[in-house]
Amino acid sequence: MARPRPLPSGRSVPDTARFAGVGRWLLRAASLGVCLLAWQAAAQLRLDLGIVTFRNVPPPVEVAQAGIELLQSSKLFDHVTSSLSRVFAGYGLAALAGVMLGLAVGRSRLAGDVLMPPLEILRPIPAVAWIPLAVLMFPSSELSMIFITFTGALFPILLSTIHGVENVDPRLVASARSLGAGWGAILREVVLPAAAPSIVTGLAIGMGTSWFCLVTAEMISGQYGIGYYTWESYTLQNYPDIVVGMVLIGLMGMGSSALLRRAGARLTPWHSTDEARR
Amino acid sequence: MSGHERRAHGHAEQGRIDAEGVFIRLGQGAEAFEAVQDVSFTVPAGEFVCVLGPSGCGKSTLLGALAGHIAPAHGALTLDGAAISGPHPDRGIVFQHHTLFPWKNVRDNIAFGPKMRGIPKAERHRQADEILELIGLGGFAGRYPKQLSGGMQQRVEIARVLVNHPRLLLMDEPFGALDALTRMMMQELLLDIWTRLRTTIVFITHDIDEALFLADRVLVMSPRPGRIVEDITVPFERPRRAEIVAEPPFGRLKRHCLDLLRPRPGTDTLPRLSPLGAPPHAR
Amino acid sequence: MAPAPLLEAVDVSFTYGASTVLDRVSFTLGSSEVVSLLGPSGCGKTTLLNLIAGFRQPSSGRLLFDGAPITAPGPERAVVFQSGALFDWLTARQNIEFSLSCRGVAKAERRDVSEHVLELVGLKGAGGLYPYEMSGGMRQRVGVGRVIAARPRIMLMDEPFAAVDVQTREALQEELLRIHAATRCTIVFVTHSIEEAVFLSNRVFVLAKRGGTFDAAFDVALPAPRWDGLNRLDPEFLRLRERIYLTMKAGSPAATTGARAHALT
Amino acid sequence: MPSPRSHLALVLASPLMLLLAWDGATRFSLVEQILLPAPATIGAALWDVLTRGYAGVSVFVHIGTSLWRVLTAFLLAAFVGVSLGLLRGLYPRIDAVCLVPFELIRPIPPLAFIPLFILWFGIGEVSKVLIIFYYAMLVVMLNTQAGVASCPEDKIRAARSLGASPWQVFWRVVFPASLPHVVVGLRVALAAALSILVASELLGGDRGLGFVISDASTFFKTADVFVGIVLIGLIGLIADRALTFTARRIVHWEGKT
Repeated sequence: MARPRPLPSGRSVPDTARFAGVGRWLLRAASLGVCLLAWQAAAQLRLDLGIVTFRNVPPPVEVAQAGIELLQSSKLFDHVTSSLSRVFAGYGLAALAGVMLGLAVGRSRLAGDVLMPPLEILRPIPAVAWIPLAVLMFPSSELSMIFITFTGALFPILLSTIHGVENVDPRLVASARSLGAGWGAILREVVLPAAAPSIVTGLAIGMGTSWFCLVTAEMISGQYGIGYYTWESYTLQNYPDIVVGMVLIGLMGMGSSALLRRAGARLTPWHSTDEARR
Repeated sequence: MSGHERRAHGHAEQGRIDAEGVFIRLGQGAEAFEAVQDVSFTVPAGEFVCVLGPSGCGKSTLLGALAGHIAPAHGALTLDGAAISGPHPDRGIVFQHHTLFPWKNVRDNIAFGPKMRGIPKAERHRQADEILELIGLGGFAGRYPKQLSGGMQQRVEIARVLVNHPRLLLMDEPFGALDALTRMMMQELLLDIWTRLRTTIVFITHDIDEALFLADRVLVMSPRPGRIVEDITVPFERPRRAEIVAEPPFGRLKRHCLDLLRPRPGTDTLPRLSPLGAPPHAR
Repeated sequence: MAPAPLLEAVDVSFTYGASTVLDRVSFTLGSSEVVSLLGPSGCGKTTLLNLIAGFRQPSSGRLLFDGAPITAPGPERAVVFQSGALFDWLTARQNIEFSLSCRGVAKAERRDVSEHVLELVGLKGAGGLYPYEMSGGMRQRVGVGRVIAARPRIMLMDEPFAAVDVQTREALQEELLRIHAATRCTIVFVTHSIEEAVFLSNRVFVLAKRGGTFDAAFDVALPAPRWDGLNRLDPEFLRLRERIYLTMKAGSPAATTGARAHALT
Repeated sequence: MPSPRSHLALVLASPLMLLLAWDGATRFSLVEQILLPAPATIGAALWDVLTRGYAGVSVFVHIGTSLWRVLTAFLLAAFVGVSLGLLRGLYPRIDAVCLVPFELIRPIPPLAFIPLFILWFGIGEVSKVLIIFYYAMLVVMLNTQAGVASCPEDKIRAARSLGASPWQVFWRVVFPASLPHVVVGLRVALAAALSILVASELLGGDRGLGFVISDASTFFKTADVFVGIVLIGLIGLIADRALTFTARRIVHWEGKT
C-alpha cells in the first residue's frame, strides 16, 4: 500500500511537483485512450458478460461516422436550437423568479412565512414527476417543456439564493445602515453582492437539473430537441445515433455550465481572487 | 489645511453625548437579560472617551445603542440634544473585525457614504482619495480589502467613517485583532488623526494600557449587567509618547483599573459566561 | 564538557520559492527552558516552529534534537496550535487521550492519564464535553492537555492564546507557568505580544520583520514564580517590555509607514 | 415584526388559503376538472388507489417496486461513492487515473444514458437500478473527495505531531473530518436518485409510481396523476428527513462552533 498523501490541501509542494505538468496530462490522456479502446474492443467482439452485453453497442468509429453525418444534415440545427430555446426560456424564467423570490424570503420574515409553506410542500416532488401532468395542462407541448425546465431549475436557485441572503454578514448590513444606506441601497449594494457567490452556485446546480428535466420531457413528449433525437434513435434502433445524441447532450450541458461558471467568475471577481489567494 | 479639515472644524462644537438612566435589554422571552443597567454619563464635544470592562460586560451593547442599532429599554440617549433613534452617518461605527465590502475596492468602499448621499462619482472619489492620504494609504485606492493587511483594513474602515464628517466616532475594540506592534502604531495614528479632526470618540476596549494611553476619560464598567463603576480622568499630557506606558504614574493608574476589573469572589455573573475560562484567582 | 543541548540550531535557513523565510538562524535550547519567539506577522516565527516540529525540513543548516537531525513530526515535540486544532468529533477526554490511543495504550491507563491531565489544565469534570460545547479558553486548555498527555520533551506553542480575550489570556498564561512548573518540559512559545513573551519566558528571541534573522535576544531575569499576577506591574517587567518594543519598532520597516501620517501635517 | 402567535397564524394560513383557492377554482369551474381536479376528488382518488390498487396491482407493489429500485441503487452508490471518493482524495495517482473519464461523463444528464443502459443491460430492473446508481455514486464520490480535501491542515499536523501513523491520521482524523461533506453528498444524491427513478419509470415498465403517473395521464385520469405525485413527494420527504436525522446523530459536531 502506498503512503497516503500527508497533506490533502493543495499546499503540499512535493505532491504537486511530482504530478504537475506533462506527465500528469499524459496519464490523463492515456486513461481516456484506454477507455475508448476498451469500448472499441468490447463492441467489435460483441462481448456478452451475462449482466451486460455489448452485442448492440456501436463501436466508437461508427459513432464518429454517425456524428459526421448528422453534422452535415440540417436536422442537427433544428434539434439543437429547439432544445436550447426551451432551456433558455425555462431556465431564464426560473433564474429570475428564483432570485427574486429568494431575495424576498431571505430578507423578509413575512414573505418567508407566506411563500415558503406551499413551496416546502412542492419541493420534495421531483420536477420530472410533473411531466405527464404538464403535457395535459398546457395547450402546447412547447409550453409544457418550458414549464418543466422552469420547475427543474427553480428550487436549486431559490434555495441557494435564500441561503446566500440569510448568511449575509449582519455587520455588513449594520455598517451600511450606519453609513446612510436606505432599504433599497442595502439590497442593491450589500445583500445582492454578498449573496452573489451563493446565487451563482444555485444557478449552476439549476442549469444541470433543468437540462435533466428537459431531456426527460423531450424523450416523453417532444417533437424536436436533442432528447427526442436520442430517444427516437433508440426506438428506431439506430445505435450509433443514440451515442451521438448522448454526446451532444453532454456537450450542451457542459457548455452551458462552463458559460455560467465563466459569467459567475466575471460577476464575482472578489470571490474568485479570494479562492485563488488561499 | 485641507478642505476636509476645514469642514471638520465646522463641527467642532458638535458631538456632545448625554446618557440618562439608560437600561438595555437583550435576548427574547425566557432568555432575556439586562445587558446595561442604569448608565448615565455626559461626553463633551471633541472628547476622547474609553469604555473599559471585561468581556461580556455590555460595553459593546452600549456602543450599539449609541450607533442606533439597539434601542434602550429605558432612559434617554441623545447626541447634541437630539434623541438617537436609528443608525446615521453622523455617528460612524468601527468594528473589531473590518466590515469593508469585499466586492468593492478601497476607494469605492470609502466613497460608499458619499454615494448614499447622492454625491457624483468624480467628487466622491476625490473625497476618498483625500482621506486615503490622511490615513497614510495613498497608493492603495485600487486594492480590494482581501489584499490588505489587518492594520490597513482597519485604517480603511476608519477612513470610510471619517469621510462622512461624523460628529461622533464609535469604535468597538478596533485594534483588538492586530499584533502588538501594529496595534501600537495604530493607536498613535488614531491620536494623530483625532488631534486634527477633534471628533468626539467613544472607544471600547478591554485593554487597560490602550484605554489609558488614548483617552481623556475612562469609564470603567462592571461585569454583566453592565454599570459604570468609575469615571477616571486621565491626567497624562498630550501629545503622548508610547514611552509613558513604562512610567510609574501610568503603572499606578493601571493597578487601580486592574483592581476595579478583577472579578470579586461571590459574584456569579462572570463564571456563568465562561464557566472554566475564568482567571484562577476567582476560584 | 557540558551536556549536549536539547535542541540545537546551526545556521538554519528556509526558503520558499524565491523568498527567504529564515536566514541562517542559530540558537540552542536547554532542558526546562521557556523561550519565546517574538515578531510581527510574516517574520518566519511560525516557520521556525514548524521546522522544530518536523513538518518541514530546513533548506540548509543543521537542526538537531537530542543530537540527532529532525526528520519527521513526533510526540516528543508536540504542537499546540492557535486554532486549537481539536478533533471536533472527540470529547475533551478523547482528545487528550489521542496520542495514547494511537500508541495502543490500554483503556484503564489512558483513563488515569487523562484524569490527571484534565485536573492539571483546570478542566476537571469537563472531560465529557465536545469542543463545540466549550469556550475558547477551555478549548485551548484541551489543546495544551492533549500535548501534555503525549509527554513531550519540548512543547511547541503557536500563538495559542491569540484568539481569546485579555482576561482569559492572562489566566491561561498563569496556568501555563503552573503547568510548566509541574512538568518541567521545555516550551517554545510563538507570539506577537511583547507582554506575553516577557511574562512567560526565560529568554525572548526577537525576529526581524523581513529576512527572518534574529534581531535580538533578551534574557528575562524576573523572579519566579510569576503567576501571582502582580509582576505585570513590576518596573523591571515594564522596562523590559519597553526595551523590546523600541527594538522591534526600530527594526521594522512598517514603522515608517506609520510615520507617514505625521509627515502630512 | 409579528408576534409569535400571528406568525404561527400566517404560517398555517398560507397553505390553507391556497387550498381554498384551489377548491374554489374547481368548484366554480374556473379550471377544468380534467386539468386540475378538486382537492376532495384527489383525496377520494387517493383512498381508492390505496384500497383497490392501480392497474390491477396493489399500490403497495408500485411503492415497493419504486422503493426497491431507489434504495438498492442509493445504498450501493453510497458505499462505492464514499470508497472511491476517499481513495481519490488520499492517493493522487488514483485521482489522476479517474479524473478524465469522470469529468467527461459528469456533465451528461443521467437520462441521456438511459437508451445506452437499456442496450447494455436490457430493459428490466438492472438498467433502472444501474442508471440511478451511476449518477448517485458520482455525486457521493465528488463530495467525499471534496470532504477529504477540506480537512484542515492543522488537524492533520496535530495528529502527526501527537504520534499518529499515516493510517491513524486517515482513519481518526481525515475520515471523520470529511463526514459532513459526505452527508451533503448523500442528501443531494438521494434527491437526484428519486428524480432519475421517476424519469426512468416514466419512460418504460409496468410497475412503480412513475408508471402510475404516466399511465394515468395517458387515460386522462388526472386525479390519479396527482395521487402518484403526492406519493412520490411523500417518499422524498420521508427519505430526506430520515437521512438528515441519522446524519445529525453521526455528525453531531457539524455547524456548531
